Amino acid sequence: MGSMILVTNDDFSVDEVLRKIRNKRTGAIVSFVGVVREDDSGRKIKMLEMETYKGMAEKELSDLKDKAMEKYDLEEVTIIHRIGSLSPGDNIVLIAVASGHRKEAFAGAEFLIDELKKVVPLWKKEILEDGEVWVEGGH
Amino acid sequence: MGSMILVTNDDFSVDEVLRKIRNKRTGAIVSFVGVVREDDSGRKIKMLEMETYKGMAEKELSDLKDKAMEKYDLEEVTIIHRIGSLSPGDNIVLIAVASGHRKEAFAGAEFLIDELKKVVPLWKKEILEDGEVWVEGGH
Amino acid sequence: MKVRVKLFASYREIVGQSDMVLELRDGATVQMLVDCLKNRYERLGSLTDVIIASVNKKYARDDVVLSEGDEVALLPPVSGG
Amino acid sequence: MKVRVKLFASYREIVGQSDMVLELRDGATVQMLVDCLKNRYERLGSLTDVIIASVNKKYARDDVVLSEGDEVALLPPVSGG
Repeated sequence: MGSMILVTNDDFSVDEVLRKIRNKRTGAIVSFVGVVREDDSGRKIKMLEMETYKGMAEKELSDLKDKAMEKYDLEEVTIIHRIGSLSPGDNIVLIAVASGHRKEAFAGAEFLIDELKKVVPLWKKEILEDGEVWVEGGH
Repeated sequence: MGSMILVTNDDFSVDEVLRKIRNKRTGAIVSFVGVVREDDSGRKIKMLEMETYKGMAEKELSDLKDKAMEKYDLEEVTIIHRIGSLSPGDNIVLIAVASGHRKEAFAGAEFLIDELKKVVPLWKKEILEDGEVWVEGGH
Repeated sequence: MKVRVKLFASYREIVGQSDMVLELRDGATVQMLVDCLKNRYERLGSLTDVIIASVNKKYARDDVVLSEGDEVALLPPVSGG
Repeated sequence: MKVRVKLFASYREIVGQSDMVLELRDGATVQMLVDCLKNRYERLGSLTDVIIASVNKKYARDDVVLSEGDEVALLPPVSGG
Protein backbone atom coordinates (compact mmCIF):
# COMPACT_ATOMS: atom_id res chain seq x y z
CA MET A 1 0.00 0.00 0.00
CA GLY A 2 1.68 3.17 -1.25
CA SER A 3 -1.24 5.47 -0.36
CA MET A 4 -0.81 8.10 2.36
CA ILE A 5 -2.70 11.00 3.96
CA LEU A 6 -0.63 13.62 5.78
CA VAL A 7 -1.15 17.13 7.18
CA THR A 8 2.21 18.48 8.21
CA ASN A 9 4.46 21.50 8.74
CA ASP A 10 7.19 19.93 6.64
CA ASP A 11 7.89 20.15 2.93
CA PHE A 12 7.57 16.97 0.86
CA SER A 13 9.58 15.16 -1.79
CA VAL A 14 7.53 14.38 -4.88
CA ASP A 15 10.19 11.89 -6.00
CA GLU A 16 9.79 9.95 -2.76
CA VAL A 17 5.99 9.89 -3.00
CA LEU A 18 6.12 8.84 -6.67
CA ARG A 19 8.55 6.05 -5.86
CA LYS A 20 6.31 4.65 -3.13
CA ILE A 21 2.99 5.05 -4.91
CA ARG A 22 3.66 2.84 -7.94
CA ASN A 23 2.89 -0.88 -8.14
CA LYS A 24 2.96 -3.53 -10.88
CA ARG A 25 -0.17 -2.22 -12.56
CA THR A 26 0.82 1.48 -12.50
CA GLY A 27 1.16 3.00 -15.96
CA ALA A 28 0.36 6.62 -15.10
CA ILE A 29 0.96 8.90 -12.15
CA VAL A 30 -0.63 12.34 -12.18
CA SER A 31 0.33 14.79 -9.50
CA PHE A 32 -0.86 18.23 -8.57
CA VAL A 33 1.32 20.59 -6.56
CA GLY A 34 -0.19 23.82 -5.23
CA VAL A 35 2.32 26.64 -4.85
CA VAL A 36 2.17 29.91 -2.88
CA ARG A 37 1.82 32.67 -5.48
CA GLU A 38 3.63 35.92 -4.87
CA ASP A 39 0.78 37.78 -6.52
CA ASP A 40 -2.81 36.62 -5.92
CA SER A 41 -5.22 38.61 -8.14
CA GLY A 42 -3.25 41.77 -7.50
CA ARG A 43 -2.65 41.18 -3.80
CA LYS A 44 1.09 41.10 -3.07
CA ILE A 45 1.68 38.20 -0.68
CA LYS A 46 4.48 38.27 1.88
CA MET A 47 3.48 35.12 3.69
CA LEU A 48 0.74 32.52 4.01
CA GLU A 49 -0.52 31.07 7.30
CA MET A 50 -2.30 27.72 6.90
CA GLU A 51 -4.48 26.53 9.76
CA THR A 52 -6.24 23.18 10.11
CA TYR A 53 -8.65 21.28 12.31
CA LYS A 54 -6.36 18.43 13.25
CA GLY A 55 -8.03 15.05 13.10
CA MET A 56 -11.00 16.24 11.07
CA ALA A 57 -8.83 17.32 8.11
CA GLU A 58 -7.19 13.91 7.93
CA LYS A 59 -10.56 12.19 8.16
CA GLU A 60 -12.03 14.31 5.36
CA LEU A 61 -8.96 13.72 3.17
CA SER A 62 -9.19 10.01 3.77
CA ASP A 63 -12.90 10.01 2.84
CA LEU A 64 -12.08 11.94 -0.36
CA LYS A 65 -9.37 9.42 -1.21
CA ASP A 66 -11.85 6.54 -0.80
CA LYS A 67 -14.45 8.37 -2.89
CA ALA A 68 -11.94 9.05 -5.69
CA MET A 69 -10.65 5.48 -5.73
CA GLU A 70 -14.20 4.19 -6.09
CA LYS A 71 -15.32 6.81 -8.65
CA TYR A 72 -12.25 6.39 -10.87
CA ASP A 73 -10.14 3.31 -11.38
CA LEU A 74 -7.20 4.32 -9.18
CA GLU A 75 -4.51 2.12 -7.69
CA GLU A 76 -3.15 4.47 -5.04
CA VAL A 77 -3.67 8.03 -3.80
CA THR A 78 -1.37 10.18 -1.66
CA ILE A 79 -2.35 13.59 -0.31
CA ILE A 80 0.02 15.81 1.68
CA HIS A 81 -1.12 19.26 2.85
CA ARG A 82 1.20 21.67 4.60
CA ILE A 83 0.19 23.95 7.47
CA GLY A 84 1.98 26.77 9.30
CA SER A 85 3.94 29.62 7.74
CA LEU A 86 4.63 29.43 4.01
CA SER A 87 6.46 31.83 1.70
CA PRO A 88 5.85 32.64 -1.98
CA GLY A 89 7.19 29.78 -4.10
CA ASP A 90 6.68 27.20 -1.34
CA ASN A 91 4.71 24.00 -1.90
CA ILE A 92 1.28 23.97 -0.22
CA VAL A 93 -0.25 20.67 -1.25
CA LEU A 94 0.59 17.51 -3.14
CA ILE A 95 -1.98 15.19 -4.66
CA ALA A 96 -0.53 12.13 -6.36
CA VAL A 97 -2.66 9.52 -8.11
CA ALA A 98 -1.42 6.24 -9.55
CA SER A 99 -3.52 4.32 -12.06
CA GLY A 100 -3.20 1.80 -14.83
CA HIS A 101 -4.08 4.39 -17.42
CA ARG A 102 -3.78 8.14 -17.67
CA LYS A 103 -7.40 9.21 -18.21
CA GLU A 104 -8.46 8.00 -14.79
CA ALA A 105 -5.34 9.42 -13.15
CA PHE A 106 -6.00 12.91 -14.54
CA ALA A 107 -9.69 12.79 -13.66
CA GLY A 108 -8.99 11.46 -10.16
CA ALA A 109 -6.33 14.08 -9.37
CA GLU A 110 -8.52 16.95 -10.58
CA PHE A 111 -11.52 15.64 -8.63
CA LEU A 112 -9.41 15.42 -5.46
CA ILE A 113 -8.05 18.96 -5.54
CA ASP A 114 -11.48 20.38 -6.47
CA GLU A 115 -13.13 18.57 -3.54
CA LEU A 116 -10.28 19.32 -1.13
CA LYS A 117 -10.87 23.03 -1.71
CA LYS A 118 -14.56 22.61 -0.85
CA VAL A 119 -14.70 20.36 2.19
CA VAL A 120 -11.40 19.87 4.00
CA PRO A 121 -11.04 22.07 7.12
CA LEU A 122 -8.00 24.10 6.10
CA TRP A 123 -7.83 27.89 6.19
CA LYS A 124 -5.45 30.25 4.47
CA LYS A 125 -4.53 33.68 5.78
CA GLU A 126 -2.60 35.94 3.43
CA ILE A 127 -0.11 38.27 5.08
CA LEU A 128 0.09 41.23 2.69
CA GLU A 129 2.27 44.32 2.57
CA ASP A 130 -0.52 46.31 4.21
CA GLY A 131 -2.45 43.92 6.42
CA GLU A 132 -3.79 40.39 6.40
CA VAL A 133 -6.86 38.62 5.06
CA TRP A 134 -8.49 35.22 5.56
CA VAL A 135 -9.11 33.72 2.13
CA GLU A 136 -12.69 32.46 1.89
CA GLY A 137 -13.71 29.73 -0.49
CA GLY A 138 -11.51 27.61 -2.72
CA HIS A 139 -10.40 29.12 -5.99
CA MET B 1 12.90 30.32 -18.12
CA GLY B 2 12.22 27.03 -16.33
CA SER B 3 10.97 25.21 -19.43
CA MET B 4 12.97 22.31 -20.89
CA ILE B 5 12.73 19.64 -23.59
CA LEU B 6 14.90 16.56 -23.19
CA VAL B 7 15.16 13.08 -24.73
CA THR B 8 17.63 11.09 -22.69
CA ASN B 9 18.78 7.71 -21.44
CA ASP B 10 18.85 8.95 -17.85
CA ASP B 11 16.17 8.96 -15.19
CA PHE B 12 14.86 12.32 -13.98
CA SER B 13 14.12 13.98 -10.66
CA VAL B 14 10.60 15.38 -10.50
CA ASP B 15 11.57 17.47 -7.47
CA GLU B 16 14.33 19.15 -9.46
CA VAL B 17 12.04 19.88 -12.42
CA LEU B 18 9.30 21.22 -10.13
CA ARG B 19 11.79 23.48 -8.36
CA LYS B 20 13.01 24.98 -11.63
CA ILE B 21 9.65 25.33 -13.35
CA ARG B 22 7.94 27.66 -10.86
CA ASN B 23 7.98 31.44 -11.05
CA LYS B 24 6.24 34.27 -9.17
CA ARG B 25 2.92 33.67 -10.91
CA THR B 26 2.88 29.88 -10.47
CA GLY B 27 -0.03 28.63 -8.36
CA ALA B 28 -0.39 25.14 -9.81
CA ILE B 29 1.98 22.53 -11.21
CA VAL B 30 0.47 19.44 -12.80
CA SER B 31 2.78 16.62 -13.76
CA PHE B 32 2.28 13.37 -15.58
CA VAL B 33 4.74 10.50 -15.17
CA GLY B 34 4.43 7.48 -17.44
CA VAL B 35 5.65 4.25 -15.87
CA VAL B 36 6.60 0.88 -17.39
CA ARG B 37 3.82 -1.53 -16.45
CA GLU B 38 4.75 -5.07 -15.60
CA ASP B 39 1.52 -6.26 -17.14
CA ASP B 40 0.18 -4.55 -20.30
CA SER B 41 -3.28 -5.90 -21.19
CA GLY B 42 -2.22 -9.40 -20.21
CA ARG B 43 1.24 -9.24 -21.79
CA LYS B 44 3.92 -9.88 -19.16
CA ILE B 45 6.69 -7.37 -19.77
CA LYS B 46 10.32 -8.14 -18.97
CA MET B 47 11.78 -5.04 -20.54
CA LEU B 48 10.99 -2.05 -22.72
CA GLU B 49 13.22 -0.71 -25.50
CA MET B 50 12.49 2.91 -26.43
CA GLU B 51 13.82 4.20 -29.74
CA THR B 52 13.70 7.76 -31.08
CA TYR B 53 14.48 9.84 -34.14
CA LYS B 54 17.00 12.14 -32.55
CA GLY B 55 16.52 15.76 -33.54
CA MET B 56 13.02 15.29 -34.90
CA ALA B 57 11.63 14.12 -31.54
CA GLU B 58 12.98 17.21 -29.79
CA LYS B 59 11.58 19.46 -32.51
CA GLU B 60 8.13 17.86 -32.30
CA LEU B 61 8.16 18.13 -28.49
CA SER B 62 9.16 21.76 -28.70
CA ASP B 63 6.34 22.45 -31.19
CA LEU B 64 3.86 20.72 -28.86
CA LYS B 65 5.10 22.81 -25.95
CA ASP B 66 4.55 26.01 -27.94
CA LYS B 67 1.11 24.83 -29.04
CA ALA B 68 0.09 24.00 -25.45
CA MET B 69 1.37 27.29 -24.06
CA GLU B 70 -0.66 29.19 -26.63
CA LYS B 71 -3.82 27.04 -26.33
CA TYR B 72 -3.85 27.12 -22.51
CA ASP B 73 -2.58 29.83 -20.22
CA LEU B 74 0.66 28.14 -19.17
CA GLU B 75 3.75 29.71 -17.61
CA GLU B 76 6.27 26.94 -18.23
CA VAL B 77 6.36 23.42 -19.70
CA THR B 78 9.02 20.74 -19.23
CA ILE B 79 8.99 17.44 -21.09
CA ILE B 80 11.54 14.68 -20.51
CA HIS B 81 11.29 11.38 -22.40
CA ARG B 82 13.58 8.46 -21.72
CA ILE B 83 14.96 6.15 -24.38
CA GLY B 84 16.96 2.91 -24.23
CA SER B 85 16.30 -0.10 -21.99
CA LEU B 86 13.67 0.32 -19.29
CA SER B 87 12.38 -2.13 -16.68
CA PRO B 88 8.90 -2.48 -15.16
CA GLY B 89 8.40 0.27 -12.60
CA ASP B 90 10.82 2.65 -14.35
CA ASN B 91 9.83 6.17 -15.36
CA ILE B 92 9.31 6.63 -19.13
CA VAL B 93 8.18 10.20 -19.48
CA LEU B 94 7.64 13.35 -17.42
CA ILE B 95 5.38 16.20 -18.45
CA ALA B 96 5.32 19.11 -16.01
CA VAL B 97 3.16 22.17 -16.53
CA ALA B 98 3.23 25.32 -14.40
CA SER B 99 0.35 27.78 -14.51
CA GLY B 100 -1.30 30.46 -12.43
CA HIS B 101 -4.34 28.28 -11.91
CA ARG B 102 -5.01 24.59 -11.86
CA LYS B 103 -7.65 24.18 -14.60
CA GLU B 104 -5.22 25.27 -17.32
CA ALA B 105 -2.41 23.19 -15.84
CA PHE B 106 -4.51 20.01 -15.88
CA ALA B 107 -5.82 20.67 -19.40
CA GLY B 108 -2.34 21.53 -20.69
CA ALA B 109 -0.67 18.44 -19.22
CA GLU B 110 -3.36 16.10 -20.58
CA PHE B 111 -3.20 17.74 -24.02
CA LEU B 112 0.59 17.31 -24.09
CA ILE B 113 0.66 13.61 -23.24
CA ASP B 114 -2.24 12.87 -25.64
CA GLU B 115 -0.45 14.67 -28.49
CA LEU B 116 2.96 13.24 -27.61
CA LYS B 117 1.54 9.75 -28.08
CA LYS B 118 0.26 10.70 -31.55
CA VAL B 119 3.05 12.67 -33.21
CA VAL B 120 6.43 12.43 -31.50
CA PRO B 121 8.80 9.92 -33.18
CA LEU B 122 9.30 7.51 -30.30
CA TRP B 123 8.81 3.77 -30.54
CA LYS B 124 8.31 1.19 -27.84
CA LYS B 125 9.31 -2.45 -28.12
CA GLU B 126 8.07 -4.78 -25.42
CA ILE B 127 10.39 -7.63 -24.53
CA LEU B 128 8.05 -10.36 -23.27
CA GLU B 129 8.62 -13.77 -21.72
CA ASP B 130 8.07 -15.39 -25.11
CA GLY B 131 9.20 -12.88 -27.72
CA GLU B 132 9.05 -9.22 -28.49
CA VAL B 133 6.58 -6.82 -30.06
CA TRP B 134 6.66 -3.25 -31.37
CA VAL B 135 3.79 -1.39 -29.79
CA GLU B 136 1.84 0.48 -32.46
CA GLY B 137 -0.19 3.57 -31.73
CA GLY B 138 -0.42 5.50 -28.49
CA HIS B 139 -2.73 4.15 -25.84
CA MET C 1 -24.85 19.51 29.83
CA LYS C 2 -21.40 20.68 28.85
CA VAL C 3 -20.02 20.67 25.29
CA ARG C 4 -16.61 21.65 24.07
CA VAL C 5 -16.48 24.31 21.35
CA LYS C 6 -13.62 24.82 18.95
CA LEU C 7 -13.18 27.91 16.77
CA PHE C 8 -10.99 28.29 13.72
CA ALA C 9 -9.47 30.96 11.52
CA SER C 10 -11.60 34.15 11.31
CA TYR C 11 -14.10 32.82 13.91
CA ARG C 12 -11.25 32.17 16.33
CA GLU C 13 -9.95 35.71 15.86
CA ILE C 14 -13.41 37.27 16.33
CA VAL C 15 -14.11 35.31 19.51
CA GLY C 16 -10.55 35.72 20.73
CA GLN C 17 -10.11 32.11 21.77
CA SER C 18 -9.86 28.73 20.05
CA ASP C 19 -11.43 26.58 22.73
CA MET C 20 -14.24 26.98 25.23
CA VAL C 21 -16.73 24.94 27.20
CA LEU C 22 -20.43 25.87 26.92
CA GLU C 23 -23.19 24.90 29.29
CA LEU C 24 -26.36 24.07 27.29
CA ARG C 25 -29.73 22.65 28.28
CA ASP C 26 -30.35 18.99 27.47
CA GLY C 27 -31.67 18.45 23.94
CA ALA C 28 -29.91 21.54 22.56
CA THR C 29 -29.10 21.40 18.84
CA VAL C 30 -26.18 22.65 16.77
CA GLN C 31 -28.38 25.59 15.73
CA MET C 32 -28.99 26.58 19.34
CA LEU C 33 -25.30 26.50 20.12
CA VAL C 34 -24.50 28.62 17.07
CA ASP C 35 -27.24 31.15 17.98
CA CYS C 36 -25.95 31.33 21.53
CA LEU C 37 -22.46 32.22 20.27
CA LYS C 38 -23.79 34.67 17.69
CA ASN C 39 -25.61 36.51 20.48
CA ARG C 40 -22.59 36.53 22.72
CA TYR C 41 -20.17 37.67 19.96
CA GLU C 42 -21.88 40.33 17.88
CA ARG C 43 -19.32 40.32 15.02
CA LEU C 44 -19.82 36.57 14.57
CA GLY C 45 -23.53 37.23 14.04
CA SER C 46 -23.00 40.07 11.61
CA LEU C 47 -20.30 38.24 9.63
CA THR C 48 -22.45 35.52 8.10
CA ASP C 49 -25.94 34.06 8.15
CA VAL C 50 -24.96 30.44 7.89
CA ILE C 51 -22.25 28.94 10.04
CA ILE C 52 -21.04 25.45 9.13
CA ALA C 53 -20.42 23.20 12.12
CA SER C 54 -19.01 19.81 12.91
CA VAL C 55 -19.78 17.49 15.79
CA ASN C 56 -17.02 15.16 16.87
CA LYS C 57 -15.06 15.97 13.71
CA LYS C 58 -17.90 15.23 11.28
CA TYR C 59 -19.86 17.86 9.36
CA ALA C 60 -23.21 18.17 11.15
CA ARG C 61 -26.58 19.63 10.17
CA ASP C 62 -28.18 22.40 12.22
CA ASP C 63 -30.78 20.11 13.72
CA VAL C 64 -28.36 17.55 15.17
CA VAL C 65 -29.02 17.14 18.90
CA LEU C 66 -25.94 17.49 21.04
CA SER C 67 -24.83 15.24 23.88
CA GLU C 68 -22.75 15.79 26.98
CA GLY C 69 -19.05 15.96 26.08
CA ASP C 70 -19.52 16.52 22.33
CA GLU C 71 -16.82 18.47 20.51
CA VAL C 72 -18.53 21.08 18.32
CA ALA C 73 -16.48 23.15 15.91
CA LEU C 74 -17.51 26.27 13.99
CA LEU C 75 -15.89 26.16 10.55
CA PRO C 76 -15.42 29.25 8.36
CA PRO C 77 -15.50 28.68 4.59
CA VAL C 78 -12.50 26.48 3.87
CA SER C 79 -9.62 27.61 1.66
CA GLY C 80 -7.06 24.82 1.48
CA GLY C 81 -5.08 23.69 -1.55
CA MET D 1 20.05 12.72 -57.23
CA LYS D 2 20.97 11.08 -53.94
CA VAL D 3 18.84 11.19 -50.77
CA ARG D 4 19.58 9.75 -47.38
CA VAL D 5 16.97 7.36 -45.96
CA LYS D 6 16.50 6.59 -42.29
CA LEU D 7 14.45 3.69 -40.96
CA PHE D 8 13.11 3.23 -37.46
CA ALA D 9 11.70 0.54 -35.18
CA SER D 10 9.82 -2.20 -37.10
CA TYR D 11 10.78 -0.72 -40.49
CA ARG D 12 14.44 -0.78 -39.50
CA GLU D 13 14.15 -4.44 -38.49
CA ILE D 14 12.37 -5.41 -41.71
CA VAL D 15 14.90 -3.66 -43.93
CA GLY D 16 17.81 -4.77 -41.78
CA GLN D 17 19.49 -1.41 -41.69
CA SER D 18 18.82 2.02 -40.20
CA ASP D 19 20.50 4.15 -42.83
CA MET D 20 20.90 4.04 -46.57
CA VAL D 21 21.50 6.27 -49.57
CA LEU D 22 19.06 6.02 -52.49
CA GLU D 23 19.63 7.22 -56.03
CA LEU D 24 16.39 8.75 -57.37
CA ARG D 25 15.56 10.59 -60.56
CA ASP D 26 15.21 14.37 -60.29
CA GLY D 27 11.69 15.46 -59.29
CA ALA D 28 11.01 12.26 -57.35
CA THR D 29 8.45 12.59 -54.56
CA VAL D 30 8.17 11.04 -51.10
CA GLN D 31 5.59 8.62 -52.54
CA MET D 32 8.04 7.43 -55.21
CA LEU D 33 10.73 6.82 -52.62
CA VAL D 34 8.31 4.87 -50.43
CA ASP D 35 7.11 2.77 -53.39
CA CYS D 36 10.68 2.07 -54.38
CA LEU D 37 11.43 0.72 -50.90
CA LYS D 38 8.16 -1.25 -50.74
CA ASN D 39 9.12 -2.98 -53.97
CA ARG D 40 12.61 -3.73 -52.78
CA TYR D 41 11.50 -4.99 -49.33
CA GLU D 42 8.40 -7.11 -49.76
CA ARG D 43 7.50 -7.28 -46.05
CA LEU D 44 7.49 -3.48 -45.89
CA GLY D 45 4.90 -3.44 -48.65
CA SER D 46 2.70 -6.10 -47.08
CA LEU D 47 2.89 -4.58 -43.58
CA THR D 48 0.96 -1.42 -44.23
CA ASP D 49 -0.69 0.61 -46.99
CA VAL D 50 0.27 4.02 -45.71
CA ILE D 51 3.78 4.84 -44.60
CA ILE D 52 4.30 8.13 -42.78
CA ALA D 53 7.46 9.95 -43.79
CA SER D 54 9.46 12.98 -42.80
CA VAL D 55 11.78 15.13 -44.87
CA ASN D 56 14.60 16.84 -43.03
CA LYS D 57 12.96 15.99 -39.68
CA LYS D 58 9.54 17.43 -40.53
CA TYR D 59 6.46 15.36 -41.29
CA ALA D 60 5.99 15.46 -45.08
CA ARG D 61 3.08 14.69 -47.39
CA ASP D 62 3.38 12.04 -50.11
CA ASP D 63 3.58 14.60 -52.89
CA VAL D 64 6.53 16.56 -51.51
CA VAL D 65 9.27 16.76 -54.15
CA LEU D 66 12.67 15.68 -52.89
CA SER D 67 15.98 17.45 -53.41
CA GLU D 68 19.56 16.27 -53.52
CA GLY D 69 20.83 15.58 -50.02
CA ASP D 70 17.42 15.43 -48.31
CA GLU D 71 17.09 13.22 -45.24
CA VAL D 72 13.93 11.16 -45.61
CA ALA D 73 12.74 8.98 -42.73
CA LEU D 74 10.07 6.27 -42.76
CA LEU D 75 8.19 6.43 -39.46
CA PRO D 76 6.14 3.52 -38.11
CA PRO D 77 3.12 4.45 -35.96
CA VAL D 78 4.59 6.15 -32.90
CA SER D 79 4.17 4.75 -29.39
CA GLY D 80 5.92 7.05 -26.96
CA GLY D 81 4.76 8.09 -23.51
